[in-house]
Amino acid sequence: MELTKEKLLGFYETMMTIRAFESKAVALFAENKLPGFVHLYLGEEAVATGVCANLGTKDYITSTHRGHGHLIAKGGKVDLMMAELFGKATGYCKGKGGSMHIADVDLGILGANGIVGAGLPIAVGAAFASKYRKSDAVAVCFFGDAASNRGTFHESLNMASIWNLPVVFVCENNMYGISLCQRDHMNICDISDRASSYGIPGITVDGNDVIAVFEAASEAIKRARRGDGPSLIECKTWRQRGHFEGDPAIYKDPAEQQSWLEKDPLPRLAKRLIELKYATQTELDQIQASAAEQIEAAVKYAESSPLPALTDVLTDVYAG
Amino acid sequence: MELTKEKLLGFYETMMTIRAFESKAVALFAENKLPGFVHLYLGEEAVATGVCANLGTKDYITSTHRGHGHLIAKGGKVDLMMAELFGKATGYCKGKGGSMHIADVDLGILGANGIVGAGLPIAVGAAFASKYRKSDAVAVCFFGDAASNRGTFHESLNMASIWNLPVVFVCENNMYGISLCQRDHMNICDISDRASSYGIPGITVDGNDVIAVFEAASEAIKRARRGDGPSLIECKTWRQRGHFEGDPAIYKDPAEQQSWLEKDPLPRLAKRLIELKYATQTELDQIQASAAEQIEAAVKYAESSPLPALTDVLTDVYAG
Amino acid sequence: MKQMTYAEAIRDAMRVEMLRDPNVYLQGEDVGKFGGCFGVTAGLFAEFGPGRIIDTPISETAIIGSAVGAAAAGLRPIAEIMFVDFTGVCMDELFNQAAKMRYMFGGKAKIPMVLRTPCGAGMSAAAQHSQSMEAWFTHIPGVKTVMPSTPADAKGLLSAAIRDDNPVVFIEHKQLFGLSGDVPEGEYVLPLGKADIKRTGSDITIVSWSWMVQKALAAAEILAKEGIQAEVLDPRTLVPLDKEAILQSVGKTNKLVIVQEAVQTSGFGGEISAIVAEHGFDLLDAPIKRVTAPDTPVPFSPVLEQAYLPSVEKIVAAVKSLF
Amino acid sequence: MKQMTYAEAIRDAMRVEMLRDPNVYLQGEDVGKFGGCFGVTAGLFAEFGPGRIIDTPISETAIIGSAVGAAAAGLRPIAEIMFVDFTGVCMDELFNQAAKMRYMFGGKAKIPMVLRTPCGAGMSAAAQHSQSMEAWFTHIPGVKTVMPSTPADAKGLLSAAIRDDNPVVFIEHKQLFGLSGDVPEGEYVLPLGKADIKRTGSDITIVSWSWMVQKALAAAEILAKEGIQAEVLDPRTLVPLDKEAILQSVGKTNKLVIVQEAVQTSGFGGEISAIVAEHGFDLLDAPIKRVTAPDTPVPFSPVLEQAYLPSVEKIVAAVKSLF
Ligand SMILES: Cc1ncc(C[n+]2csc(CCOP(=O)(O)OP(=O)(O)O)c2C)c(N)n1
Ligand SMILES: Cc1ncc(C[n+]2csc(CCOP(=O)(O)OP(=O)(O)O)c2C)c(N)n1
Ligand SMILES: [Mg+2]
Ligand SMILES: [Mg+2]
Repeated sequence: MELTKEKLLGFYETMMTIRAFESKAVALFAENKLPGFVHLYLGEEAVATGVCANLGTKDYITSTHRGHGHLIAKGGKVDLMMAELFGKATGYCKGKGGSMHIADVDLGILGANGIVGAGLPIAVGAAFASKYRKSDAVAVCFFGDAASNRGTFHESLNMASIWNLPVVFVCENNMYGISLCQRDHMNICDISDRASSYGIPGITVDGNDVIAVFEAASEAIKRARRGDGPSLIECKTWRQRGHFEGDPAIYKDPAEQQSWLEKDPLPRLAKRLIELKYATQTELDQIQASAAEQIEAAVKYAESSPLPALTDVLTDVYAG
Repeated sequence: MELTKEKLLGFYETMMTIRAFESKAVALFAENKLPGFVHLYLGEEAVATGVCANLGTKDYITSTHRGHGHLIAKGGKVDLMMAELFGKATGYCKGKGGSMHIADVDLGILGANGIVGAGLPIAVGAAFASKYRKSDAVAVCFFGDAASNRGTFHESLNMASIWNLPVVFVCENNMYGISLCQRDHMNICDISDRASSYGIPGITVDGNDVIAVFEAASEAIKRARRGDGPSLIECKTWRQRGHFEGDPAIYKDPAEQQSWLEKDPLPRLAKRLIELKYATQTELDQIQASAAEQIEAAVKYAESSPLPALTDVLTDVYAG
Repeated sequence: MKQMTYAEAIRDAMRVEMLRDPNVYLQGEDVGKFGGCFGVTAGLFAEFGPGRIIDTPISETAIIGSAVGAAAAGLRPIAEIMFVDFTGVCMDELFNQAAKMRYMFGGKAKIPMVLRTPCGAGMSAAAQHSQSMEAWFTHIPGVKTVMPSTPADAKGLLSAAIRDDNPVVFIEHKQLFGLSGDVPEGEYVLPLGKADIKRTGSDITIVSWSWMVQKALAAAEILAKEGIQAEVLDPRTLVPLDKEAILQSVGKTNKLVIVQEAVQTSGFGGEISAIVAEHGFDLLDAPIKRVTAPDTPVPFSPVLEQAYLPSVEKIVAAVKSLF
Repeated sequence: MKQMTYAEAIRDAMRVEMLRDPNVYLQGEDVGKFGGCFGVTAGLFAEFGPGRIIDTPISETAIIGSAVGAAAAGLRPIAEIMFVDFTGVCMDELFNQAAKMRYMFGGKAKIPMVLRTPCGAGMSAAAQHSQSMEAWFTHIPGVKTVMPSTPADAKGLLSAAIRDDNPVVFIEHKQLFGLSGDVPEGEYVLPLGKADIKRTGSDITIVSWSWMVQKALAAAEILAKEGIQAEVLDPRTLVPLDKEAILQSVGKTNKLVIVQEAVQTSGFGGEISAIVAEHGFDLLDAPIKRVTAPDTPVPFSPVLEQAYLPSVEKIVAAVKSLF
């Protein structure tokens, strides 16, 4: 797939939308407007964006507790998301799920997930369904560096491999679980090395470079689509905020944080766009402004939406 | 450690004891004398023997559903084992555990286990205890090829690696789960390759060659003892019987079975002993006869032992 | 009608439903050519092939987790766990994922899957291969729990479970696999949530399920000879539970004994007792008795295992203690 | 005596027991420098260092499995699971290994370990971070289950749990972490299996545990104003359960309401009801009522979560319905 001007500008727009959504969430949380836990994707926008740019509506993703970016990149609607963060009846989950459980099955989004590593076998199942139906749909599974230490990682990659399923495992290595850094939770540098345990390809890319992510994902997804089986992609990236809002992240070295802020994926793409003369600064500013506007509208939608009715507690437990 | 005559003859004796125990179990099961499930170690004797020859009483092992060989090699008493298989009050577990749950904590045997893959984290814990106490005791964990697909494998090897624990993971690759052969349950040939996911050494040896097993285990156990951390040893071997007694194992190719019977570890060691002039055939026959005698005595002990009292059902649930 | 064993009835339900709906498939350990650890799936591999009867690695987490994903994506998986005792390995996938996705997603997902698994003691399989764990499953909103006691119920309820749009835990009993009975041929679907009176009686209600129904029926025969007419009520599905049927029976007999194979504390029998103690208190003439296993792991030795299990004699004695 | 919060009391128990016994250590996710997700372990890392306060990878199976192995080998691990909702991941290690080893091995093993974990709703943490799962643990023979409702109980019972030679599931409540109260300093051990009457009364017995004790006490105040004297009985440990204390209280009041935060079906409240319906039937003047969460996952939105939770009002209403 060629990296056309449209495509790259599209990346920028998506990343900016995520950035705007998450920045707004920081503010709203600080104002005590968002109940519960909120895990933000700030700094990791290039991963979801670069990967999901290869996917259509029929393709599946499974997400994590840090799911806003994945949802937006896969086409999720920011107003329904924001309303869900507010716990409103108009939210994606009618206020029943909150940030950690947003899904849009029609868009192939099989849900954020509050259980670390739980998305992996679910993605395997979605990929199985696709192969079973002889569809060329692909499943992409996002998960963190720390999640890769869970048993589900092992069982899922093995099962996907022996059944040659169309699934791409995308490890977002932001080098931390909550407070534990990678070198304290595993004894290897590149998580992509774990692919060899299952006889599948593994690759590590710069997760703050949306183009690198896009290209690696493009290859893996094409491979999956044509029936050649699963792969593992590790994207090295950085979460700029605490683990959840409210976490001051004192376990991180300020110098390291600083050096990663300098690798922020958004200015990096902006620079590239300007170098390629695909956009002027003014145009980029416009993209940013329109993203911010969209998010403001989403907040307005959320704030003006009704709360769920108390009787809603009892519905949606069983189908049929 | 030098492979003296005594040592090699000791291997032969242990292997012969296991062989005699298991062969007797075949007969007893056929006579309907053994209740429940019985999984036999026939054909795999070299693994437990070669590994446990490096261990002392203070060292730990965790075993599997196919545990008789491990127990005998680690010093377990065949009369108490046999009585347990019979469900007698004098058995290792007072008749409460049966074949799948025999343990001898005083000998460092932390139990056979009916849950595939459950022994791995338990061995990690025993190794942790050893390191915590600054003891040089080592934990050895036996598990099967199919068990290596369980999440516990992944979590345990990772944890052992980051904590640099004195544990040796011994995969008994007999190329089958129950009916599923290795190429259908994983996409790699050598399970030892999985060690690289954890940054620890992995090695594959001929599991029907007790000397090769002994040497590989010796190195790994020394390494663990001196504080250099865990390793993974894969022993390629073959179970000569069905998965459990009663399983005709029709999923196995008779030619493959035949070729492996020709690699039987016992005649192989016998040949070596004779070549090295460490023993005559007569002496070896004597070892065999005395093993058989020991097992006959164990059966007599078991058969003449009392059944548990019905009130025993209620005891031993809680300590203290 | 045809004579079938319980195992055959289960196989027949899977076969009929797989012929009817191409989205139904079966996965589990050794369910393929091997035919399952208890022979339940024998022949299905030959008929449906490796695309629909799928041998899995020993990876219970991925077996259930992938079934959840496939169900969310529109298939109707039947996932077999070789012994119910192994569900501890995949509990997260069942209770945090399958059970809750619909609710968490605001009603916008459907997880039509069946977790089939055998339970129960009686074959000296010891503590990790003999348990009865239905109480756990019934404590998970979003999951249905089915425990048939006869071949016909097994077929009709498994068909219903496969057609149900929710995760259903379908618990078979190892001691029943060989039990024969009349089973309707072809499509046969029983409703989930409807109890069955396996024996009518006027003097006392015995509620029990799965293997224990057979024991309760044997006890009822003995009791009848002594002039006590016991009604044996089999809820068949624990969730949804046919509370009305239980209350109606107790309304008639004014006495209740509950027989459960599981260990006593926090077993499902306690739930039934609590329902009656709350909603049928005025119907009761006597304390509610439970006959259960003691609060111990399942012992190996056959003599101990027999002492452990609720028996016909213990049921008879419990009933008689109320007269 | 010293004023401490519930969280501080838990920390103090660990501290005192770790000073007393070098075999005690703590492992869990982010329990080290980070001080735990709820700050419960803050400061322990500084005091005891990385050898005894151990940060684990996200590997619940290995966290509990390794604790089992270490306990079998003679240590006394405290293993923290960050939310009780994650115990589905390590259930096999708890129920098939820790709980059964002693019995399966004929009494020849000891597994002295504590699984510490917070439960409960009330902070909009949604369906996978808000559950009350004690019923599952109480259905596992070989495991003890402790659920303190006050800072002093938390300290005394955790100390007892650490000294106990069996696996103990010690369930803390997120809503109680900030609750203050008098707590004895230094070594302080309460017996496991001894209920505490948190309020005496003559008209009705309310049995509840953990956070719900606080709600029951608030309800009792309101009821007292209306002339109903409620006795609030806190079993504190669900296994072993102080059945005698419950029966004795019901013998005095002749009425019983059980308040549990967990979903209703197969909750531990059903067990208590069943015990009383069997052994205290003649003591009862009225149906046994349960006030529980409905059979649904825990909803996210604060309004829904409040509707979901048992409340003071619901308790008051349930009690009044019996008069
Ligand atoms: C099974 C499980 N264990 C622990 C947690 C608590 N928890 C939530 S997120 C998290 C860290 C996850 O780290 P990683 O997978 O690297 O993802 P990141 O947060 O860095 O995106 C932890 C420990 C959980 N939700 N589920
Ligand atoms: C968690 C779990 N899943 C499934 C089983 C049933 N089971 C017992 S042994 C076995 C095969 C084990 O294969 P492997 O690990 O290779 O050991 P082997 O029997 O070949 O020695 C299976 C599937 C079990 N006991 N535990
Ligand atoms: Mg991370
Ligand atoms: Mg094998």
